[in-house]
Amino acid sequence: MIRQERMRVVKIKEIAHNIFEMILSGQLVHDMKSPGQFVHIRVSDSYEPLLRRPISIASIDRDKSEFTIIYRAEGRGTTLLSLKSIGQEVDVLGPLGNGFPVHEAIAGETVLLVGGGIGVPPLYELSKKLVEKGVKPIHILGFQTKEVVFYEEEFLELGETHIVTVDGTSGHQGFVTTVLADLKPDFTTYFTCGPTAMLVAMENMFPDKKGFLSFEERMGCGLGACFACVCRTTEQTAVDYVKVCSDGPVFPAGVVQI
Amino acid sequence: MIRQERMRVVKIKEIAHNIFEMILSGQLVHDMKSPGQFVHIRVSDSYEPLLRRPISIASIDRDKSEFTIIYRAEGRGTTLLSLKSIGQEVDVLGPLGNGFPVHEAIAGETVLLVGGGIGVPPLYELSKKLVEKGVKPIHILGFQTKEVVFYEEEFLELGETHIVTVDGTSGHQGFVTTVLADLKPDFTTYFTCGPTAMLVAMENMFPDKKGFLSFEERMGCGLGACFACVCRTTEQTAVDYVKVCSDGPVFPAGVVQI
Amino acid sequence: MNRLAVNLPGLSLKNPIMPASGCFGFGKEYAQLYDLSKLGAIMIKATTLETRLGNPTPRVAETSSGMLNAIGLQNPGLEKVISNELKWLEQFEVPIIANVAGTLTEDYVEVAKHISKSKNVHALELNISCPNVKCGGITFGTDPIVAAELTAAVKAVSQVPVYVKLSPNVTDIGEIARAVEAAGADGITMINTLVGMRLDTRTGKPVIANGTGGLSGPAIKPVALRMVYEVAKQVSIPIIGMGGIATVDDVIDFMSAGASAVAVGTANFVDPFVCPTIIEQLPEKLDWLGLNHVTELIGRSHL
Amino acid sequence: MNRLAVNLPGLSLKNPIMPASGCFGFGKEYAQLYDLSKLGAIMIKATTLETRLGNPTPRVAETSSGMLNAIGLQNPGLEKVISNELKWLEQFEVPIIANVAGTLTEDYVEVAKHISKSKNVHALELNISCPNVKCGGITFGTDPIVAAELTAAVKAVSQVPVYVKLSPNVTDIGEIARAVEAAGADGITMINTLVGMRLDTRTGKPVIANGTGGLSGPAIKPVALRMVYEVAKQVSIPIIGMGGIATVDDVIDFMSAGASAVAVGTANFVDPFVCPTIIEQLPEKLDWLGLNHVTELIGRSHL
Ligand SMILES: Cc1cc2nc3c(=O)[nH]c(=O)nc-3n(C[C@H](O)[C@H](O)[C@H](O)COP(=O)(O)OP(=O)(O)OC[C@H]3O[C@@H](n4cnc5c(N)ncnc54)[C@H](O)[C@@H]3O)c2cc1C
Ligand SMILES: Cc1cc2nc3c(=O)[nH]c(=O)nc-3n(C[C@H](O)[C@H](O)[C@H](O)COP(=O)(O)OP(=O)(O)OC[C@H]3O[C@@H](n4cnc5c(N)ncnc54)[C@H](O)[C@@H]3O)c2cc1C
Ligand SMILES: Cc1cc2nc3c(=O)[nH]c(=O)nc-3n(C[C@H](O)[C@H](O)[C@H](O)COP(=O)(O)O)c2cc1C
Ligand SMILES: Cc1cc2nc3c(=O)[nH]c(=O)nc-3n(C[C@H](O)[C@H](O)[C@H](O)COP(=O)(O)O)c2cc1C
Ligand code: FES
Ligand code: FES
Repeated sequence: MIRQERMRVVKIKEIAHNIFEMILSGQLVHDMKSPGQFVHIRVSDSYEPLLRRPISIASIDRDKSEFTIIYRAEGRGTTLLSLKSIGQEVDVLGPLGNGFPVHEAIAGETVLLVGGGIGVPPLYELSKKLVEKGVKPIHILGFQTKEVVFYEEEFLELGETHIVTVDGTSGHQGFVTTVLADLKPDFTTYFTCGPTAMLVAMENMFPDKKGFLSFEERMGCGLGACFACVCRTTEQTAVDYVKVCSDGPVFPAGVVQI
Repeated sequence: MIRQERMRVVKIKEIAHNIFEMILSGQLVHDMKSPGQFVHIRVSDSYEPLLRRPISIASIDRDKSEFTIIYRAEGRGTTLLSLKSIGQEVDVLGPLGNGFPVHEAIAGETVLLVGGGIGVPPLYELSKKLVEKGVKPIHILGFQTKEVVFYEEEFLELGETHIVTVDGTSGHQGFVTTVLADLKPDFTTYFTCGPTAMLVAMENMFPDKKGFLSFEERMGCGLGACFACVCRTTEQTAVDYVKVCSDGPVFPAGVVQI
Repeated sequence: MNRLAVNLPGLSLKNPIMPASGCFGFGKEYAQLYDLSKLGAIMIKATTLETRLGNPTPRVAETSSGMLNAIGLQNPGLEKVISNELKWLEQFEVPIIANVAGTLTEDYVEVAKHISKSKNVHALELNISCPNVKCGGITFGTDPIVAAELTAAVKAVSQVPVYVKLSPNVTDIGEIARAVEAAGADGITMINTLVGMRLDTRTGKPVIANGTGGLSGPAIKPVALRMVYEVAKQVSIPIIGMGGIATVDDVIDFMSAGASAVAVGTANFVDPFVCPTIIEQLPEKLDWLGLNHVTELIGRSHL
Repeated sequence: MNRLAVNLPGLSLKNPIMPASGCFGFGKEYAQLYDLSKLGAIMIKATTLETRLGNPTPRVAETSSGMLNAIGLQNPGLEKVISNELKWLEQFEVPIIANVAGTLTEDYVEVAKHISKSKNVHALELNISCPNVKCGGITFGTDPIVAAELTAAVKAVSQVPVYVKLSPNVTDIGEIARAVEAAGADGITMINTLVGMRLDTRTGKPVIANGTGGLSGPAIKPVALRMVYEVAKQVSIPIIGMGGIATVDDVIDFMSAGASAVAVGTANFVDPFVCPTIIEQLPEKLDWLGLNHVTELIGRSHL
C-alpha cells in the first residue's frame, strides 16, 4: 500500500561531502516490498519548493520501523532536506515503484551490483537482501572523487567491493567500466543504478547478460498519473512507453530506449 | 542607520494564547532611536511567504545588544515566526520609521498610554523610557479576553495599569474607552497604539489633548519607496499624504485621516 | 440535506471538488489511495482520436510556487479510453467529465460524438487551451470566432452538456467566454495553464524539452481568480474554476469569485489526498462562514 | 575592461542591473542603504503630468511567491519630479530611465517632452502597461496600433531614446513588440505585472481596495522569461527584462533568453540590498560559466 506519512527524523549525518544519510521512522516502512523502490518527499510545508523529491530507499529496518535514505544536497529541495534536525517531521509518500527483482538471483550465484554516485544507495538494501538469500554480490561503486565516496565499509561487509573514482583519489582511477574491463568478473546477473551514461555503458558491455537497471526521470506525481516521467521503449517490447515512477524505476535491460 | 541583519533568536516563549515574545540579538539594536519604531522581518528564506512582516520593537536592551518583539501568530508569516527556535537566525531589517516622541513629555507630568491587543507591545519600551525620564505613565491596556492578556506585571512595575477585556474575563469589562470614561484621568499627553477603531475613539475622546497615535497599514518595502502604506491627511496638514512606514508609524493626533 | 451538493448542466455533484484534467490520469493511481466515489466528479486526461505519445522528456520543471509541464496530451486514444479507462471507472459512483482534444475540428467532433455516449461521461470539457501541442489546442482558444465555431460543432454531436476550457493566455478572456456561451456552451472551465519557460542556468537552454510549458500551481492562483471573477460577470452559464487551488480556503475564494464548482490540479502531486481532505474540511468552513450550503458561496464577491 | 558594461541606446551601463520602476521610488530611501552609483541605471517611479494620489489602501497583498499591487501611479507630478527628485539624483553617477505615464496621448507627450530634457535622464520608459489605473496605462498596451501611435508621438518629442514597457496581459506580445519597434521604439522593457486578484476568504471581497492588482515577484518569472524569449526572436531592438528577478541566476536566465539588461522589482522589498548583491556576484557567475563578458550571455538560449 502507498501511504502518506509524516515521518520522524531519527538520525541525520553528513557521511561525505554534501552527502547526507537520514533515518526516518514510521509505519510506511512496513509496506516496503523490494530494494530499489523509492519515496517521494515533500521537503517543506511551503509552496516553494513545490514538488516532492524522489529518493531511493537505501536501507530498511523493519524491526525498528525505520528506513534510511542517502542523498546529495544539491538543489533547493535536497539542501532544505539536509537542514532538518532530529525529531523534526518529514512528509513522505511511498513506497513507490517497482524495485530490483531479488528473486531473479539464486542462492550460490554471483551477481554484479554497479552503482554510480547517488545511484549507489538503493544497491545497499539490494545487496543485503541478496546476501540474506545466499547470493554473492560483487560491488563496483563509482564516484567523482574521494570526498564524495560513501558506504565503502558497509558494502565491504556484504562482499567484494571495488571503489572507482574519476580522478583516482580513492580506489581505482576511471569509471565503473574501467574496473569491469580489468576485473572481467564472472556473474549471472547485473543490477545497476546511476547516471544514464553508466546505464548505457552497462547495457553495451553486457549485451547478453540478464541485467536490471534503475532509471531517473523528472517527476510530477510519482504515482503514474501525470505522464511526466515517461520513457520510450525499444522495439523488443510490446508497449510504446513505460513510466519510471510506477512501472519502474527498475527495468530489465533492453526495455527502455536509452 | 537602517541595517539588514541576520539576528539570533535568544528566547522565544508563548506568553499568552498565540502571543509570542521573542528576543533577538544583534548589532541593529544600537541604531534604535525611539520607542514605537518597528522592524521588518523576513520569516523564512523561501519566496512563500514572500514579503517581510512589520513588527514593533517592544523592548530594547542595549547592553546585551538584544531587543524584544511580541506578536500574535495569526497568518502564515507570524505562524512561521512562532516556530523558530533558540539559536536560529531571523532576517531583520530595521530600525524603521519614527516612533513616539518621548521628548514631548516632561518630568513630573502624567501621561496616558493606551494600547489594544498587539498594539500594546511598543508601549512597553515607551513607558520604560518615560519612567526613566521621571514621567508618570497610566497604562490602559485592552484585550479581547483573559487568554490573550500579556505583560500586565511588566506594565504594573512601571506604573498604574488598567486591564480591560471585551468579555470582562480579566480586569474591567468593555473597551479602553469604557475605562477612560470611568477613570477620567488627568494627563497632559496620550500615546496610543491599536486597532483603527481605538485610534478613532481616542481622537474623539480627547480632541483638545496632545496625542500621538501609531498606525498600521499593509506594507511592501517598509522604507518609503513603494507607496503601499500611504494614508491621506486631514485638511490641517500641509501635505496630501503620509507614509506609515517612513513618516510614521507614529503621527500626532489630527494628522492622518481616519 | 447534503450541504455540499451542486447541480450543474449534466452534473449532479455530491460536492463541488474534482481533480483537474491531466493531474489525475484516468483515476487508477489515486484509487490506490482513496475511494474515488468521494469526489464530486473526475476530469479525465485529455483524450484524442488517436494514441498520442506526447512530448520528449523532461516534461516538467519546478518554478517558484508552481510548475511547468509539457506532457503533450499523451493518452491511449479514443477507443482505449472508452473501452478500458471509462469502463474501469464505472465501478465508482462519480460522474466523469471527459476532456476532449484534437488537431482539427473534425477530431474534436469525432471524439466528442463517441466519448459522450459512454455511460459515466456526464459532460465534456473542450480543451481549446492546451499550450503544449503544435496544432490545435491553444490555437482554438485565443480567437473568439474559432472557439465559437468549435463549440457549436461539438455541441451538435455531443450527447451530454459541453463545457469549454478557456486559456488564460489572452488579452480579453471575457470575450472568448461570451463567444462560447453564445455558441451554445453549457458551462466554462477555467483556467488552463499560462505559457511559461524555465532555463537551465548553466547551459542557457530550456529545461523542458518542448521549450515552453504550461505554468500551474499556487503561483497562478491570483490570475485564475481574477479571470473567474471577470468571466462570472459576463456570462450566465456556470463556471468550474481552477488554477492553483490547494486548500479549502482556495475553494472558498474561487466560489466567491463566481465558480459553481472547482477543480484541483497540481496540488494532487504535492498532496495526493488533497481532494478528499478539502471535501472533509468544507462543512466546517461553511460553519465558520455562517453558511448553510456551499452554493451560498457562489459569486458572493459580486454582491 | 569592465566585464559587466553594457551599451544600449542612450544608456552606457556599468552593469546590466537596475531597479524596476515603482519598486525604488526616486531612489532616496535606498540611498540610505547603499551608494546608488553602484547601479547600472535607475528606473524611477511612473511620472504623470499632474500630481497623483493613487488608489485607496490596502494597495498590496501577498500571494504565493508573489504580490499584488494597485498603487495607482501615485507620484508628485512632472514638475516636482524634475525639480526635486531628478535634481537630487544628480549627485549619483547613474543614468536615469524615466517611466512616463498618462491618461491621454497628449499627457504622455507632454511628460516625455519635458522630462527627457533633464540632465540625468538618459532614456524614457513608456508605461503603456499599468494595470491599476482606469484610463491610460494598459489600454495603450493591448492594441498594437494604439501602442505604435503613442510610441511615434513620444519619439517625436523625446530628447532621449524611448523604451516601451510591454504588458504581459495580451494574447500575442510579439505583435505589440513588433508594432512599437516599427513605430520607432529604441528598446523594449518587459514585463509589467499580470492582472490578478486576492480575496479575503472570510468576507469574499477583494483584499486590494482597487479590486484587482498587478502580480509581480518570483511567481511570474516563468511567464516573463517566456515572453522575453519570444520577443527577442521577433525584434532587433534591445530588451530590458524583468519579472520575478531575485538572484544572480535569474539575471543569467533573462539575459540568456535575450535581454540585454534586467530590472529588479519586487525583490527589493524582500532584500533591499538585492541589486548591489547581484552586481557583486555577477563576475563570479561569469567565471563559473566560462564567459569573459556579460554581453556574451545575451540570447544564448537561441543559439
Ligand atoms: C527514482 C529516483 C530515485 C532517486 N534516488 C536518489 C537517491 O537515493 N539519492 C539522491 O541523492 N538522489 C536521488 N535521486 C535524484 C533526486 O531525485 C534529485 O537529485 C533531486 O530531485 C534533486 O532535487 P533538488 O531539490 O536538489 O534540485 P532542484 O534543482 O531544486 O530540483 C528541481 C526539480 O527537478 C527535479 N530533479 C532535479 N534533478 C533530478 C534528477 N536527477 N532526477 C529526477 N528529478 C530531478 C526535482 O525533483 C525537482 O522537481 C533519485 C531520482 C529518482 C527519479
Ligand atoms: C508598524 C506596524 C507595527 C506592527 N507591530 C506589531 C507587533 O508588534 N505585534 C504584532 O503581533 N503585530 C504587529 N503588527 C501587525 C503585523 O504586521 C501583522 O499582524 C502581520 O503582518 C500579519 O502577518 P501574517 O503573516 O500573520 O498574516 P498574513 O495574512 O499571512 O499576511 C499577509 C500580508 O498582509 C500583511 N498584513 C496582515 N495583517 C496586517 C496588519 N494588521 N498590518 C499590516 N500588515 C498586515 C502582512 O504583512 C503580509 O504582507 C504591526 C503592523 C505594523 C504596520
Ligand atoms: C501535468 C499536467 C497535465 C495537464 N494536462 C491537461 C490536459 O490533458 N487537459 C487539460 O485540459 N488540462 C491539462 N492540464 C491543466 C490543468 O487541468 C489545470 O487547468 C491547470 O493545471 C491549472 O490548475 P492547477 O494550478 O490546479 O494545476 C494539465 C496540467 C498539468 C500540471
Ligand atoms: C509596488 C509596485 C509598483 C510598481 N509601479 C510601477 C510603475 O509606476 N511603473 C511601471 O512601469 N511599473 C511599475 N511596477 C511594475 C514593475 O516595474 C515590474 O515591471 C514588475 O513588478 C515585474 O517585476 P518584478 O517581478 O521584479 O517586480 C510596479 C511594481 C510594483 C510591485
Ligand atoms: S511522475 Fe507522474 S506519471 Fe510518473
Ligand atoms: S511600505 Fe513601501 S512606502 Fe511604506
